[in-house]
Order: sequence, then C-alpha cells, then structure tokens
Amino acid sequence: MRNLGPQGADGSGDTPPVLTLDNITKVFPGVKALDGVRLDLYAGQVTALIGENGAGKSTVVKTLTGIYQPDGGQILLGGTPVPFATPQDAAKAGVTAIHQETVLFDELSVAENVFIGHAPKGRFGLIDTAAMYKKTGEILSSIGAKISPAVKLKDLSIASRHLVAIARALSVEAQVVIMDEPTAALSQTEIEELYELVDTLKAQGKAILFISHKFDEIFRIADRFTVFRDGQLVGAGIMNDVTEADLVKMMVGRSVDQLFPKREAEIGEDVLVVAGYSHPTEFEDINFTLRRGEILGFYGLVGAGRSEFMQSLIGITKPSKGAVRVGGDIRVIRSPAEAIKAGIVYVPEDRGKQGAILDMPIFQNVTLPSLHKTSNNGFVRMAEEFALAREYTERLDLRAASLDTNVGALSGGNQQKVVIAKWLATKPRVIILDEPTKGIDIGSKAAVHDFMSELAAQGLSVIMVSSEIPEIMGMSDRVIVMRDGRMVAELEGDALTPETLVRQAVGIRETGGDT
Amino acid sequence: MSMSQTTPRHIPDRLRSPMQARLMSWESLLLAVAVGIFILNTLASPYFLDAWNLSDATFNFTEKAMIAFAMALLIIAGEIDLSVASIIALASTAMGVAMEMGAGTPVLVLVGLATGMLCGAFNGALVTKLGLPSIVVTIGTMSLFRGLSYIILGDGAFRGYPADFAWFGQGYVFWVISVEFVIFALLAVVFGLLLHKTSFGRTVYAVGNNPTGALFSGIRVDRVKMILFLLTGLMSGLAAVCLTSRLGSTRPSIASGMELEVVTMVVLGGVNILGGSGSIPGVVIAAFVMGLVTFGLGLLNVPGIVMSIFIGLLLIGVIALPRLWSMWRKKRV
Amino acid sequence: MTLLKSREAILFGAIALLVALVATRFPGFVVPSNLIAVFTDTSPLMILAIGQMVVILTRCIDLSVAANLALTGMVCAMINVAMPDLPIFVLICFAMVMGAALGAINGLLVWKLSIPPIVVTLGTMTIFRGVIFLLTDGKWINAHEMSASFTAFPRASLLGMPVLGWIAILVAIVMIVVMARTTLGRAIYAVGGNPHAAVYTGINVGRTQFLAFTISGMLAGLTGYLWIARYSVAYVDIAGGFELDVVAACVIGGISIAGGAGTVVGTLLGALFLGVVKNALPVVDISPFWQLAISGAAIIIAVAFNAQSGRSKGRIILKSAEHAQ
Amino acid sequence: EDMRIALVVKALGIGFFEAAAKGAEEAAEELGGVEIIYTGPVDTTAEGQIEVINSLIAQRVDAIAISANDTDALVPTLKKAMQRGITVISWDSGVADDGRMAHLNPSSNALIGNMIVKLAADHLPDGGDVAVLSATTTSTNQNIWIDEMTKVLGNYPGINVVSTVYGDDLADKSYREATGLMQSHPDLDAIIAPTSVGIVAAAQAVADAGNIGKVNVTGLGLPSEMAGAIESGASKSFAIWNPIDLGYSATMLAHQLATEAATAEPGAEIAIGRMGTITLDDSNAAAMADPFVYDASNIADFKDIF
Ligand SMILES: Nc1ncnc2c1ncn2[C@@H]1O[C@H](COP(=O)(O)OP(=O)(O)OP(=O)(O)O)[C@@H](O)[C@H]1O
Ligand SMILES: Nc1ncnc2c1ncn2[C@@H]1O[C@H](COP(=O)(O)OP(=O)(O)OP(=O)(O)O)[C@@H](O)[C@H]1O
Ligand SMILES: [Mg+2]
Ligand SMILES: [Mg+2]
Repeated sequence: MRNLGPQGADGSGDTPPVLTLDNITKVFPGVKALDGVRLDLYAGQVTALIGENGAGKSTVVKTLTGIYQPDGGQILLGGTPVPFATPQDAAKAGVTAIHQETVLFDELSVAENVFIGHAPKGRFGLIDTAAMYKKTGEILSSIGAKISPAVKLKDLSIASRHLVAIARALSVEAQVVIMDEPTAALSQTEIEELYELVDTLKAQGKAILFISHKFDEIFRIADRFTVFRDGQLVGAGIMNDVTEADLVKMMVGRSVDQLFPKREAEIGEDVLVVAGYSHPTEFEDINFTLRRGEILGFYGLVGAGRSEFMQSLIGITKPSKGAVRVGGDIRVIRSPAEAIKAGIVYVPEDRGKQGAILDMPIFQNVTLPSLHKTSNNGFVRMAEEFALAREYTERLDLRAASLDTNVGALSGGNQQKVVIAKWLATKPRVIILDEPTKGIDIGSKAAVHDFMSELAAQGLSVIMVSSEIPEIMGMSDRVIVMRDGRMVAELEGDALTPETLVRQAVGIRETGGDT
Repeated sequence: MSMSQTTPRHIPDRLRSPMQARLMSWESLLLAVAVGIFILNTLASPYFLDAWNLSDATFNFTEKAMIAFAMALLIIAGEIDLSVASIIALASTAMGVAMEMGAGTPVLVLVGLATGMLCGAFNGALVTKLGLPSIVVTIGTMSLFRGLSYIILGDGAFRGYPADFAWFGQGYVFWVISVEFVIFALLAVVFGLLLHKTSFGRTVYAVGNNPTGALFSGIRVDRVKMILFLLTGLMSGLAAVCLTSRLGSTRPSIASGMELEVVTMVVLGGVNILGGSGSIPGVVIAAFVMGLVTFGLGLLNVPGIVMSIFIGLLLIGVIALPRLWSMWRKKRV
Repeated sequence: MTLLKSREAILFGAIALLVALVATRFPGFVVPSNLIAVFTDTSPLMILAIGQMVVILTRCIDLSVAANLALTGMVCAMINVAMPDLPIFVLICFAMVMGAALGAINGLLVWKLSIPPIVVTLGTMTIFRGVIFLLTDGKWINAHEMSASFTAFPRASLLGMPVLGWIAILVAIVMIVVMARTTLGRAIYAVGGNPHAAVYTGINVGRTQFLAFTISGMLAGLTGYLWIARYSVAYVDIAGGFELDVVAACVIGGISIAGGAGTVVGTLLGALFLGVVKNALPVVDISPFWQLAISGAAIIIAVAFNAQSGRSKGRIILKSAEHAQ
Repeated sequence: EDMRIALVVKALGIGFFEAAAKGAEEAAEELGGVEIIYTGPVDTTAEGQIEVINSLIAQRVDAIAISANDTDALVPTLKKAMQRGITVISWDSGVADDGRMAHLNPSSNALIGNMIVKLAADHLPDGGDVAVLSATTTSTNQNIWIDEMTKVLGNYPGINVVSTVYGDDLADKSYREATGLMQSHPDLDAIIAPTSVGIVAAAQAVADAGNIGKVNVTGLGLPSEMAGAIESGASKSFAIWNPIDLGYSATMLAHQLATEAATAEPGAEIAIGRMGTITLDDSNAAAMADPFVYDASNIADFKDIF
C-alpha cells in the first residue's frame, strides 16, 4: 500500500495550508474516534475526506466547528493554534459546515433557520427581517433551490432540508467550508448545482473540506484527498496521483470479500408477502415477496422512505392501503406487539432512540420483548432473565463488563449487538435490519454480517436496509431500490450491479441520463 | 476476520452485589435524613416520642402517600397527574350524593373508587387517545373535576355519613395502628412488588426511559399509560374515601392544593420527574420525612408556611447537594 | 405559518363569540368602557403569561411566578410603608430587578445544576411564600398604610384606559419585538425547538433558559407591584394558585408545552379568553359555581384543538405530498 | 405549670385575629398562670386546621378555642381532642354541636343579620337595591348572618337584595365580584360585605369605578383596614364587634371550662371577666356583645387599635 504520509504536500508545498489539524485525538467512552490524525486544508482547493462509516470523518467536522473539544493535539489557523471552545469561536474564525445530520429547527421559517445565530442587524441592534429574507432568497436561488424563505421548515422534504442546510453554511462569510456528505439526499440536478457552487467557492479562494462516499463525485471535484481508517490517518495527497482502486485499498485496508461472508442458504417457501402498501405522505404502492432463508436488500438514498415503510410493516404507523401475508395468513398488524406475535421483528436504524433503552441494563433490554417468557404470573424471574440474556449476547460475542451494565455505556457496535440479541431472543420468522452496521467498527461489522448469513442459513428470512453499496452487493440475494417513497426497481443476479443501484436510486434513466 | 469463530467470552451477571448498590442509593441518603429528623424531633419536643402522638402524625401523610405510590409509577412512566386533589373532591362529592340517596358504607366506598377510576380514565383517554401532554390535560381536569363538585354542591355540604363509614379515617385496627396506616402499609408492599418485581413494573421503567424504544420493543405504551392513569384515579378515589371518612363531611374545597404535596413527596422520594427512574421504598421514606417534618415543627407550633419552606429547601437541596458535591470534587481534581 | 395565523384567528373568533354571547344576556358587557375594564382586569394575567410563554418556549416551566409576584409585591409595599416618598418609578424599577433576581435563582438552578425546572420552581414557589411570612409574620399591609401615589399609579387613567392596561400593552409590544427581532428571541425558539441543533448553531442552551427564567421573573416582579397597588392590600397568600391560570393562558394560547412553538399574540389571546370568562360569569346569570368547570373545559378543548391542528401527518417523502402543502 | 390555652384561628395574619390574640393575651395576664398558643393554618382550609389541632393534642394543651373554617369537617378531630381530656370551645365561627363544649358568638346572629341590613337601609330612606358580597361559599358565620338578614328584610320596605356573590376572602376575586355587581346592577345602591376582606375590596372597587356617593359599601370590617374607605366616602359606616374583646372572652370562657369553674350546659351562666356574664342557650352557644358601628365621627379613635 502506498502511504503518502501526513505532510502529503508533494507538488504544492509552496502554499502553506489555511487550516491544519495537528495530531488530533478524540476519545469517546469505548471508542477512540480519532487517533492522532492530521488534516490540511488549502485555499482555493477542495480536499476530500474519505473513509468508511465510523472512520471518524464527522468527528473531525465537529472538532473543527467547536462542537467537540479534542482530547489531544491542536488546530492551527494560518499557522497559529486556535482553541475552538464553542461553535461561535469556530464561526468567528471563518469555519462553516454543512453537518451530516440536518441540525435545523422545525418551527422556524427557512430564512430564520439560515440566519440563526448571525442574523443581519438593523436599527437598535434589532434583526433586520427584510434583509434576512432577501438574502436567504438570493442564496437559495444561487444553489438552484426553489424554496420560499418564509415557509416553515417542518413543511419541507428531506432533500429541501438539505438545501436549507447548505444555504445556511453559505450565509456565513467563511474562509473554510466543510461539507459532510452534502449530496446524500439530493437529486441529480441539485447535485450538479452544488458542484457549480463548489467551483465558485474555489474560485473565491475558500478552502473546502468535502466528505463523501461516492468516488465519481470525489474524482469530479476534489483536488486533494485524506483517508482515515478506524480513526487513524492512512494517507493523504493529490487526486491526480491516485486511482479509485488505490483509495479503496487505503480505506478498507483489506480485501472486501472478507467483510461480507455471505453463505449459501437454501431459499424456501414464501414467508412474507406485501401487497400495495401505501401511506399518505411517506410511501406508495410497495409490493414484494420474501422467502425463507433469503436476504432481501433495500437500497436507496437517505430519506428514500425505506425506514418509514419498514416501520409501518411492524405497526408503528398505519398504512392507508395494503395488506401483508405472513406464513400463509393475511394479517393486519396494528402494533409492534402484533408484529412480534406474527414473527416479524425490526432492528431500527436509530439505536439510541428506537432500538435500545440506554438507561436500562443489558439483560433488561434483551428480555424486554420476551418478558412473558421469563416471568411467572406477571412476576419476573431474574435468574431466567440473566440466562436468556447471556445465551444471546454471548452468541453475538458482546463485549461488556457485566450484564448489569447500562446499554448507554457500551460502544455503538456493542449496543447494536444488544439490540440484535433482543430480537433474536423472540425467535422471529422475519428479521428486518435497518442500517445494521451504521456507525459500528469494522470488526463488529463483519460479525454482524456473519451472523446475518448464519441466520439466513438457519432458515430465517432477512430484510436488510442499507445505504452502503458494498454491503448491499455483498450480502443480498435480491435488492429492491426505493426512491422518493416508491419502489423503483427489483434487481437480482446479473442485473444487480453498483451502477444500476445508483442510477435507480438517484433517478437517472439508463441511457443518456447522466448529464 | 470473522469474530464468531472465537469462543465467546463469559460476561458476569453483575459487578456489584445488589446489597452494595442499595447502600449507595438515594434511598439510604433519604433514610439518613429521616433518622436525623427523628432524632432532632425527639430532642426538640418532649411530646414527640409518644405512641398516640406518632400515630396521629401518620395522618399527615397516609392519604397523600396512597396517591403518591400510583403517582410515582405514573411519573416514572413519563407522565404526571395534577388533578388528583380534584379527583378527591369529585369522588367525595359522588359519595355524598350516594349517601343522600341512602347508600350504605360498602356502596359509598364503591362509588368513591369508581368515580376515581372514571376520572383517571378520562385523563388517560385524553393523554393516550388524543396524544395530549399530561401536564396540560391534568391542569385542565384539575379545574374541571373540582368545578363539577362545585356545580353539584355549591355552597352546601354533605354531612351525616353512616357511623360505620367513619372506620376508614378514624378507626384503629390494633391499639394505635390506624386503619389508614394499615392501608398505607399494604399499598406500599403491593406497589413495591408491582413496580420492582413484575413484568408490568419493568415496562413502566422502559416506557419512561424511552417511550419510542419501548414501543418498538412491542410494549403497548398507550395501554401501560392508561393503566397507570386508572390506577392513579383509583388511589385518589381511595384517598377520597379515607379523607371523607376522617372529616365526616364533604365540601367542594376538600383536599385543595394536595396535588403539589403529592408530587413533592414523589420527587423527594427520588423519582425522576422526567421519568425513567425511582423506587417505592424511596417514596415511602419521603412520606415519613414529610410527615415527621410537619409534625415535628407542628409540635413547636411553627406555622405551616414555615414548614413548607423546609420542604421546599429539602426538595431542591436533596437534589442539588449531590450535584454540587460532584462538581466541587471535579474541580479539585 | 398560515396554520398558526389561523389558529390565532380562531381563538380571536372564540373570544368574540364569547363576548357576543355574554352581550345577549347582558348588553352592558360590550360597551367600550366595560371592555376596557375587562382588558385592564386581565392585564396582570397577560403580563405573567407572556413571561411564562418565554419559559415554556425553552422547554421549561415556571410554577413560582405567583409566589414571586407576592414576594416582590410585599417587599414593594413594605418599602412604601417605610419610605412613602420614594418615587413610584424607582419602586417599579426595583420591583423588576427584584423579580428578575428571584427568577434568576430558578434559572441558575436549572442551568448550573440541571435540576428539572418543575422541581426547582415547585421548591422556590413554597420558599418565596414562606419568606413573605418570615418577613411580615403573616401581617397584612392595608390600603391606608400605603401612600396615595403608590396605589394611584396603576389606576391612573390615560386616554381612557388605566395605566395598568397600558403597561400590559407596552410589555406585549416589547416582547413581540424581542421574540421576533432579537438574537435572544430567536435563541429562545431554537432552544425549545431543537436543543441539540441549538448547540450546533452556537447557542448556549442553559444560558438561554436562565435568561428566560429571568425575564419571567422580571415580569412577575413588575406585576407584583401592580397587583398590590391595584388591590391595595398585601398579604402572604396573594395571587395564590394564580400560576396555574398563567400556564392555562399559555396553553389556551397555543404555546406548545414541548417548547419551541407559540407566539406572543397567541398568549395574549389565551389570557384574554380566561379574562373574559372570569369577568363575564359574575354579570351573566350563571352561578359562580360553574366558573371552575368552565375554565377547565376551556383548557381541555383548547389543547385538544391545538394538538389536532398542529399534528403533522408524518414525514414528507412523496413528492406529491410536498407540493400538496 | 402554666395552663396552656390554644387560640386557633382561621388563618394566620388576618388583622381581625391578630387583634383577638391581643385580647387573649390580656386575659392570660389577668388570669395569671396561663400561656396562650396563638396558631392557625396559612390558608383558610379545614385540613390545615386539622393538622394544627393534631399537633395541639400531641402537646396535651389544656384547652382549644377555635374559629373554624368548616362546621363539620373539624368535628371528628375535635371530638378526639375532647376524648383526650382537652377543653374545646369554638368562637367567632362555630363548629357543629358535638365538636365543641360551648360556642361563643361575637354577637347574636340575629343582631348581626339585622345590623348589616340596617347599616345599608339607614342611608337609603327611600329604599333601593343592595347586593351581598360574602366570603367563601362555605363560611359558616357569613351564611348564618345572611340567613338572619333575609329573615328580617321585611322590616325594611323598599330594600331589595338583588344578588349574593362570593369573593372567597381573596382580594382580587372580591374586587372582581364587586365590579361585576356594579355592572350587572346599574341601579345598585349599596354593597353589604359581612367579611373584612370583602368589604375592603368592595370599597376599592367602588372607588375605582368612580361610584363613590352612588354605591355605599357597608358590612363588617376592621377600623384599621376601613379607615381609608370612610375617608374617601366609599363607605359611610360599617360595624364590627371588638375583636380584642372577643379574643379576651373566648380565652376566659375556655379557662372557666378547663378549670371546671363552670360547666358547659344549657342555661349555665358563666362569668367572663371584664365582659360580664354570658348565658349558654340550648345548643351551648352564647353571644358576647352587640356589634359597634363605626363612621367618620369615630373612626380616628379606633383605626390604630385594631
Ligand atoms: N458522541 C459520541 N459518543 C460516542 N461515540 C461516538 C460519538 N460520536 C461518534 N462516535 C464514534 O466515533 C466513531 C467515528 O464516528 P464518526 O461519526 O466520526 O464517523 P464517520 O466517519 O463520520 O462515519 P459515517 O460515514 O457513517 O458518517 C464511531 O465509532 C462512532 O460510533
Ligand atoms: N421528511 C423528513 N422530514 C424530516 N426529517 C427527515 C425526513 N426524512 C428524513 N429525515 C431525517 O433525515 C435523516 C435520515 O433519514 P432516514 O434515514 O430516517 O430516512 P428514511 O426515510 O428512513 O430513508 P432511508 O431509510 O431510506 O434512508 C434522519 O435524521 C431523519 O430524521
Ligand atoms: Mg459521518
Ligand atoms: Mg433510514
């Protein structure tokens, strides 16, 4: 592997970097998110930050914007160390960011969202609302967004929200602009507008940090790259010097097939049939059949509505139309309790909110959906609880100090294992895994994948929602692609290629679509 | 690379024994406070250590504590009911109406409990079916329930309850042990078991800690909340029976302001007002603490409002002191 | 936006309807002088409700407002007894500062020790009242002990309306500007709407809540003087239980108890609604015993209505659904 | 050891009761060897008084003299006190017969009922509309006086009671109710408020509405609190018995019964020091003295006393 080294300035060492992260370390309980990394940003250049999920990219962004304080190392602005104690310090120093999560305010208008914290002031130090609305309108039209500045944020779709977040970052007079996966939820035309915008910013001499998982995009706009793996710097340099294969190698550090230990499973009879599922605002007309022993992938951009559909399948929200057949019976599932009875369980994507009860101990989390099994006449039996919890957590090789530890104290990967253990303990027929490896380390990822295949081999039917193409490609027998709440393709065998997946997900037609 | 080939490690059940955990808990802090107050009272007044006096003192908290037990569960589950005192008023009024129509003691008790349950059901339905925040709903029903009582009773009063009805609030089971105290003690055990030993109790904690997570785990969150509102209503009905029996009469202003004392008792007992944690032993000790403080100061003829300063300081202090302490220690390190 | 506007319009309509209903039974209710009297009578509630709104917007609650009012009012009265010649203007400034200081105690406990607001204010509510008792030994201060200028100020008529009413209008205007046109106002909405995101935008959540409590305290202090002067009597129990009316006014006015949503105008209308009910019952021939039940029912109906109209139908993912908005 | 007599009032801090406490102290001094415990709840609730009584029972006081917030609700607790050997009397606002040994009315209820309407009628030679502003709906003595007043209304032709409202002994509510009365009865000539909180609030409301001279506020009030209203003319006159005398008499009565110098039984004649002798009626109740009328001519002499 070619390691270009931290200085990585070969060829352009003449201009010093505007901003440098020097030997930064950031530790979370159980995870070293950043381990002595270095990152340089240059005026008028786009630096791409690349790395797998959980590599530490967003942590860098939060450190740079004063949300996190590093545990070691320093940030240098124009050569001098600057402590970014608060987000305002960072903003004052001219650093602005589009965060990966949309951090906006539902009840406020678009313009208020864009200018919160730095609204233009008029007489008496009061906010100049007229100027605020006007400027917002200008910024929005400069990125080609057709959104009224006066509309409340809660009435916007996820894509529109992303555009508002971009507008917000641009509303600040900044010399450093950070974009954390800005295109993840945008349509092709919006992405093109964004590229043009990046070019304009470059021309204005701003230093840009661009985080993305899409290689075509990186090669299209980046001048430099920095690669992280598991919180460490593994390479940095100039885009022209590398190929896609080099970057992948740096990112993953091992050959990809080890990560996806898909075993051959015998595909059996139909277990779950979904027909005509619809919802007024979230999804429309979903139809598919899931068979025994099968892993069915659901691919789409973030915000495509996959999670919403899965949640209505287990009775969290009510579909307006449609029916399910489980194991031969047509059922109406009105609540997760009924879904569990029907043998359908869901491992949600939002672990902290939906998956685990963070302030409760591991064993109580595991037994929560199966309390009736470990209790007698309504009284819980602790010994049986511990036994059940031990059986499943040890099978998943959970790392924890004791079963009495609160789930909140575990690392992300181990939390995910607790959640999966909880659902396996109910002995389901169908298990739905929504972004099962989101934000978990590479080792746990492999374990989760391995376990998934084993489940399928044992005759369980698996639905896996994922936004990662390698995971989808490596694990699924069949893939359904969703876009804007609709099912747009069902791919299998030779038709299942990364290119088709992306095309279907962003909505480009087979021929001549990519402008 | 694949991890599942390695032999799984053993995970111990617990690191600290349950005994150890208990020693470090809020309950022991509160118990120490209670013992301290007991000693201070003994020193301050020669009348304190007297069986009959202590027995009388229990009336300062028994009715409130009955409601506090149910309220503790409700608050642990992330909801609150501020209408409990008004439920007492309405239930007592309903009993009065039944009495006027010639009902005997068993029917009166049933009417009181049933009215309480109905009120609880009304609160619960508004919260779970319409998805309204319970604090707002119960501020509304607080006026509504007592208002209904005013409409029925106006400036009148119900008096002349049957003689045997007096047993609940004025009777003694054995020597100085009053009927109310026995009911209180039984309920403490029942609620303790319900919260700490049953699967229902477990779901209460889950709902309070993370309602979304609980819902996704197949818990019928709304049903749990509904049951808790019913239970709180029922306990308010029971408190109405005891209080009406103790006063021997009903006025619409009965038990006014009691809701805040009940909430104070629950919070002082270590129940997190934001839901998710708390225990029944804690509430039991808090009931004694409040009873001892008010009775002890009463013996010194300290006005009630000065007592409430003590309670207010206790409420904030017991929560603030551990936090100040840990902040101070962090600064020193 | 349009939805919110219409919510306030509906509340306004409800008040108008109520007034009209009262007028059918008692025409004297709608003569301008009486409407002004009703408005003036509701002024303390409006001022307090605006303060409470600010606190609720930041996801907190202040149960100590009435106790703060009583304590500050009592201290004002005591100062007046001791120094009858102290100008009223100075006294008003003192009342606001003292109220703000009491509010700041709440705010500090919430900010620095992260004690839940409801616990903090439940505690300070009883403490403040207790302090009045300790200060006065429970004694009342009566009209004849207060100076003439002290009691005259809130009732002095200006353009046909007592000063008390004008103060409520002034407070409302100032707070409308603060909420809509200052950084603090935006921060208050942001903190309640999405505390997590507020941190990202560089807003100090705890500090904002502290300021909200201080504002609420300041308005409670101001109301303290006005109240004592208007009713010309001060004692421990003054405005007892009024905190619940204040919260109710906010709730009827559409302030979301979960924080982040609601307007000053809504709050004013909510207070006015309760004020009209309170003032109308004595003049129409409804038994006073109905008053409590009616205001309880009003709160429940208003909340249910607000929740129904504010409910989102879920995330908007389908393109057709976004355009349907 | 001293004899301890507890003077339990409706709520602490009310001027009327503070004055009564002064009278009690005066009696104690006169008797010698008597300690007065002046106590009461903070707000006027029966539950509050019960807690207070419980702690008095615990202290084994010798006598309790109470002005009750509720006729009936206190009975069980007071019965308990009597069972434990404590002398219980009520004064000012009574409790039901079996909750006390004797009751001392400040004056005869009939007299008071007559007095409050007479005060209004004296200034309305041609008759007119009057309204009553009472305390809470549950206040025993106010309800009795209003009843008595209704009985004698026939003696005052032309006086027309148009409404009875309740200010709950809260300043703001009483004020609002008084304002409401003036609006709904534009021809109102007088407001009768047989409560010291209500009368002050009503006078204030009349003054604020600019109705001085048109609406006369009268009823029962304290000179110290009503001095301003007399001065402004919002009230032409009002009445009250002397609360100092009342506290004095209650203490004397309690002392007589507790020392068994007298027994509480119908027809008993009991000496109460400087106030003379009272005679218990069929229900063991007695009246102290006639109410006294205050107006512009004499208010200055009393406003600093109570
Ligand atoms: N607040 C936190 N508390 C604990 N652990 C955290 C926290 N934030 C991040 N981590 C952990 O730090 C590591 C790096 O996370 P980070 O969000 O920076 O990854 P990323 O590279 O942005 O991934 P992705 O591509 O999924 O966005 C992960 O293991 C994550 O679980
Ligand atoms: N329409 C929407 N309104 C508000 N927030 C949204 C919306 N859609 C998505 N989000 C937010 O965007 C983030 C990512 O969305 P999420 O992954 O849940 O989308 P999804 O609809 O489940 O799509 P998918 O699962 O197909 O990626 C989350 O933080 C979510 O809260
Ligand atoms: Mg990230
Ligand atoms: Mg999703």
